[in-house]
Amino acid sequence: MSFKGLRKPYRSLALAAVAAGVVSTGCGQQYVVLHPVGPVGEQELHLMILAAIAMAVVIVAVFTLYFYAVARFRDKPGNAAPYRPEWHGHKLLETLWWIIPVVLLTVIAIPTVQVTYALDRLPKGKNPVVIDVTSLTWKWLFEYPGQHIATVNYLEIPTGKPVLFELTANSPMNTLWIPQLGGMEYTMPNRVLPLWLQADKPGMYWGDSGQYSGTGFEKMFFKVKAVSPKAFAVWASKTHATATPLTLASYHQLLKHDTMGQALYGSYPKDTFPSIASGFTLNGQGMYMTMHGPHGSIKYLPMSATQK
Amino acid sequence: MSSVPLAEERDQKLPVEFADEKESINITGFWTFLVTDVLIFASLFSTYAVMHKAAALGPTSVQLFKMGPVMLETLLLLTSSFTIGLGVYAMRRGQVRALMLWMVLTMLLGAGFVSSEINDFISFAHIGATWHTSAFLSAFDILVGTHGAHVTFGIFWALTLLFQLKKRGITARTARKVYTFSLYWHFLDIVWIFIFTFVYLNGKIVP
Amino acid sequence: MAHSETELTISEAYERDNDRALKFLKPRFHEEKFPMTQILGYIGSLILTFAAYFLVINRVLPSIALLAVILTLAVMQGALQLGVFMHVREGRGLAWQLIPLYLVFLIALGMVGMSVWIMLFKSGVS
Amino acid sequence: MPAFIVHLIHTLFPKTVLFPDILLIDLGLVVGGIGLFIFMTKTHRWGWLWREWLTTVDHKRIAVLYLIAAIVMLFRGGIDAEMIRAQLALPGTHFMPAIQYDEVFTTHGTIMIFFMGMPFIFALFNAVVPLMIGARDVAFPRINAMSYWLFACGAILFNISFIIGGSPDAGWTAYPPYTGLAFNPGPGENYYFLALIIAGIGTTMTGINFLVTTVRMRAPGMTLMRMPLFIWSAMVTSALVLFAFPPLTVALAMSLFDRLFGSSFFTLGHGGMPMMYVNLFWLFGHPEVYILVIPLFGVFSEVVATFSKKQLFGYPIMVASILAIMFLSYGTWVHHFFTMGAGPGVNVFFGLSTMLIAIPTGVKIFNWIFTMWGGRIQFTVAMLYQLAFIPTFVIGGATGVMLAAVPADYQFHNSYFVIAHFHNVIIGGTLFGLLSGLYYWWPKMFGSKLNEKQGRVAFWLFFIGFWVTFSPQYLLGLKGMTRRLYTYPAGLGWHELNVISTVGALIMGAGFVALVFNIVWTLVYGERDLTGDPWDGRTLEWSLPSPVPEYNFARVPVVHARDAWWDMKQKGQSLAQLSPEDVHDIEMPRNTPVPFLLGVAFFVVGFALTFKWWPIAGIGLAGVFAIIIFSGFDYEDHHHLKAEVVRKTEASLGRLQG
Ligand code: HEA
Ligand code: HEA
Ligand code: CUA
Ligand SMILES: [Cu+2]
Repeated sequence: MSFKGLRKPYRSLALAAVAAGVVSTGCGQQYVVLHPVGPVGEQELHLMILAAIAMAVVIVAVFTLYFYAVARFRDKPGNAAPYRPEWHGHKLLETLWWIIPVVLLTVIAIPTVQVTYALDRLPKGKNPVVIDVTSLTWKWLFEYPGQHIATVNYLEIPTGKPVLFELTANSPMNTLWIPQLGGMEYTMPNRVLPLWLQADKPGMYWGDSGQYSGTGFEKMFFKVKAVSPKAFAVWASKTHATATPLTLASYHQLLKHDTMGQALYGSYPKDTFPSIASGFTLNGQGMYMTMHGPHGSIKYLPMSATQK
Repeated sequence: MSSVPLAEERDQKLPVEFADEKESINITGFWTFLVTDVLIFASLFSTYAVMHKAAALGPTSVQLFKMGPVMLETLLLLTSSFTIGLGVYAMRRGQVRALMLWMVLTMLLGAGFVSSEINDFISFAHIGATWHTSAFLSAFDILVGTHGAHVTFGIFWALTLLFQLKKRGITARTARKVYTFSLYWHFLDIVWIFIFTFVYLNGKIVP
Repeated sequence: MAHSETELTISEAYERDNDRALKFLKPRFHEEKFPMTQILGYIGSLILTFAAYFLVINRVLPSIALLAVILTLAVMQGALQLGVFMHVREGRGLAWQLIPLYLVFLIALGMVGMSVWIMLFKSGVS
Repeated sequence: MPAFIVHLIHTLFPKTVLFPDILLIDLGLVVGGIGLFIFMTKTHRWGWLWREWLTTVDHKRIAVLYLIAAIVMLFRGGIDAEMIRAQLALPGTHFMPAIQYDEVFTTHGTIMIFFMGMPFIFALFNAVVPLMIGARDVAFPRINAMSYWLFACGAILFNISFIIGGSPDAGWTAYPPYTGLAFNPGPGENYYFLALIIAGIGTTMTGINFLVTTVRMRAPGMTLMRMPLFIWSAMVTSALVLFAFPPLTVALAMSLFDRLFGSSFFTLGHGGMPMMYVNLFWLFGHPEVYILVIPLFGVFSEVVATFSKKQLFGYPIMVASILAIMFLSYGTWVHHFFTMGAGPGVNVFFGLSTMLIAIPTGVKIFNWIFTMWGGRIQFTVAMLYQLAFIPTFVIGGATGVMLAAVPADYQFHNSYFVIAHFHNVIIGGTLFGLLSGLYYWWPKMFGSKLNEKQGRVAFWLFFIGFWVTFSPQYLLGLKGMTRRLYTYPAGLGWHELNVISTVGALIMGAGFVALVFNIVWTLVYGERDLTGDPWDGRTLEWSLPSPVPEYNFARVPVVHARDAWWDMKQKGQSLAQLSPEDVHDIEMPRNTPVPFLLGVAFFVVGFALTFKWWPIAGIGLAGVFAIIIFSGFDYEDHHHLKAEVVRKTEASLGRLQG
């Protein structure tokens, strides 16, 4: 077994991987995670790239040492490399490989902390569009408290504005994921979790649930249409005026364990989204209210409640 | 093979339960088991800590807990810990009868504890507070119930040990068994102290 | 090698031990003519328990401080049980149980504390 | 037909277990079972089976039992994997119904982790730990057998779900509330919880056993800093098991109670908190992945030193790093649910602690490389797996660190990027390590080397197959493909990569076939190794004849150096030359049916609870207690092997002077 024998598969594999990537996609646009269209996805992408570069450094370093060692110290007759069976330590080297990883990790760690905190805040001075999201088995219900409309498995959002998703579930857990806008967040029963995303370019994107929730789970894809704020307002008021309302009866229909296509509703009953849930406080910039309920729990009034 | 022991250690005797190498390994093993049990209870405590405000529509801790029986239970268990401690003391001096007596006393105190606890649970059930009612009660019941089940198991264990002691007297092996039982019992006492503090007393503090 | 009923001296037990570096695991045995330690231990345990009880019933402190105090008392009680009744420092050869015990207390504390911290959902866009 | 029989048939055989493929397997099982029965009866082997295997407490035999189970489970889990890949190869396929796909990925993950990885590791522990430390058995031989039978009972319980009643289908993580009765009324999840609880009890006992064994049973002179690294890894793994399994047991029990007894821990209503399950599960789950890899770090440390003909580089640091990994692995569990909104403080804390783990792991990687540096590397199959491990694991670890960068994980979570990451570390680390250990210690366990040529074929198939399968999955992750997806629409650009991945899985399947062929061929034609030390090994197990006699060491060795056996060989000493006076009576544990019966009783409890047959469950439980009480009264648990017998055995192996 020789050095070349060991290395060849790597070389061909690397080539195969690259080739596969290029050939299979035609347009790399399908690498949705690598082509974000909003600030959230962009920041996440930057971090990924940074981490990938740091990791590439690690991998190159390790592979160099590794291949060199394997090539040089084979047990073959006449190998001139030094043989030191009792060599068992080297202070400097050993300290070195505690230190180098620390340095590399610091490089990743600092922006990780910054971005994590940054993404936890809505950008200042921008009024978000609020969308109340309920995951159902196996469909998404989106309610627009500001526009008084609701949709199923379809999102329309304005560009250039943060969109605040308030997530809950009336079903097993799911995650709301629109890869081109940014990362995902869980929907959980008895909780309301926040997630903000933003699209800077108009276009058609897609979203999905990342958390398996049963046999119809793969039907939870939905389309996300980002349009200019004006067009969004037009669409919203048109929907409000023309689409059939979501009644309580039809809401209960939605609760059935089943899949369905898209739907638009001109209005929706108020109690279908928990107006108060213990858990999150979203009171940045005074837009959100928290109250202390009985037993010290935090009551959370989403913005929708204050707008009414 | 090994260096010379320190002078002051030289004359001391090992107690009977450590006399045999193999049996003493069993004692290390039992400590290790207790370590896992600590974490079982730690997991239950975590659950309780997280859920104890999730009373849903059921009663809260302040409404539910009665300190009278709890103090009685605490007293019983602390005393039983004392009696089994004396039992081990007697065992190390080779007094079988005294050991068995202390063990019987320990079992009785334990039985008193368990019956008082069962009584509590029944009275909770009467006002509709079962573990179906809320996450809080589920967490409470499983924490206290797991402890109670441990105590019950301990009582039966002690019973089997009594038979063995009667038949074989104090040997390296029976002594090791009694010793591990005592470890188990004291351990349950410690767990109870934390239940007492973290569940019952704390349940009275937090409004 | 039958199960010997004879008692070994500590030095003999030590002969089988070969980790002299682990001095802190060296067992300590403690013998008495009268079970005084046990009795004092019992009294101590009662005092600790009732102290906690009366502190809470009379609400001598604000909630958080009170909780901290009674938890401290509980920890003291645990240490007392371990030291007095469970002979935690005894063993043959080395008292190996000490290491897992230290570890497990650390982990248990971390488990409870962190779980509470995680499940508080202490965040959000705030 | 009486109504209850009809009802029984409907419960045991609902529609979901009547797919044609399952019926085919049923048929195969029945035919095979009858065949086996006839064979055993014809050749009068039942008594042999009972005496030599079912009641054994010998760690070397238990190792073989674990090994058989692990390889069978690798097969089962592998077939599941092939089915997953078949279903995913093309968009919009319905190779199997959705419900069956959900069951298949669930059983794949669960079996690979709990019923393949862990028993395989325990097989290695049982096979060599006592030999390496110069002991005659583990600390608690009877408990060791109990561990095995509880594990076996859990494994069987889990596997029969496939043909009776329906498999679990909530993923290997089984998050509520999907596991609740409201969404999952069948018996599948009951099977999952009960099987894992029972097997988990067995695993915990194994942890206790090996911790105490490594701590208390070492040969004189083997101080902590003279223990082989495999022993260190066994010790640390056992500690991890002890600390990790309790939260799992609690989480599983609470989910089970929600289903069986109507409690409200994780339910939708009554204030239930599903996320607490997630918290407890990963409190276990993250240490678990290190349980799955640390033993193999130990294997690699032995293998690399042996086949580089050189001392391990940086031994003290290797020890320090393994301890550091143990500590750190308890503080990272939230990285599996960064996206559950625990807040930036929590996320940052756990993100950083996760990254920290990379440091001690990296130290080990460098030390392995520098062990080869200045050595003479022999490319045996065991060493090939080690050589494949380093680059594979480094890449898997590096992608792990990318996942630990919190906001990046918002995008990666639950995507195929994660799938690729963990197969990268779990196959590159765990599976390759297990196979390396298998090839390395096989001669010690069975007395002959596995054929190296065939081994090489299997190796290359596994290695190449692995990269073909899983490198496309990183790209799929970047294309937004989420895990546990039954099927996907065309047009997202996913399907070419999926086809490649499926081809890779077939190559790995071929690798498995080659491996099994290799084993069977060696068992039939293998050449007996008479030296007991075919690799010119360094640690004490190689000082013994292969296979090892029942009592292991006729005379307990005294250790003077780190690589004890190597040291002895350098000094021209040998354990092979005993003088008859050195041999004394040996106390050995006696065989007992207790562990096996305990397993059976637990099986009855588990099966009955799955279908809520309370009276039968009660009987089983009574059986469990009866057996425990009985063994408490049993003082006849050992016997004395006479010195004469030992002398005779040693003489027949040519190891006795005079
Ligand atoms: C054997 C099993 C194993 C091992 C060893 C690891 C090791 C690591 N894992 Fe992995 N992981 C899994 C098995 C494993 N994992 C599984 C099964 C899952 C998914 C479970 C599920 O959801 O079903 C998972 C998921 C998982 C996630 C969650 C992803 C998600 O669901 O969103 C994360 C996130 O942080 C993560 C991180 C890591 C890290 C940082 C390491 C580190 O320990 C890696 C350390 C190693 C190295 C980094 C390489 C060597 C180091 C050097 C050469 C030194 C220099 C390096 C640097 C400077 C970085 N893993
Ligand atoms: C030790 C752990 C381990 C191992 C070794 C493997 C091995 C493999 N896994 Fe594993 N996998 C997991 C642990 C593991 N997996 C876990 C924990 C999950 C998560 C589950 C969940 O989401 O809950 C998962 C999920 C998972 C998925 C994602 C499913 C989904 O989310 O929908 C996929 C998809 O490709 C996959 C593929 C494979 C393949 C191809 C192999 C191959 O290595 C298998 C190789 C094959 C064999 C070893 C033997 C096969 C033998 C034959 C087939 C006989 C010969 C026949 C032919 C040649 C046809 N696995
Ligand atoms: Cu085309 Cu990117
Ligand atoms: Cu992890």
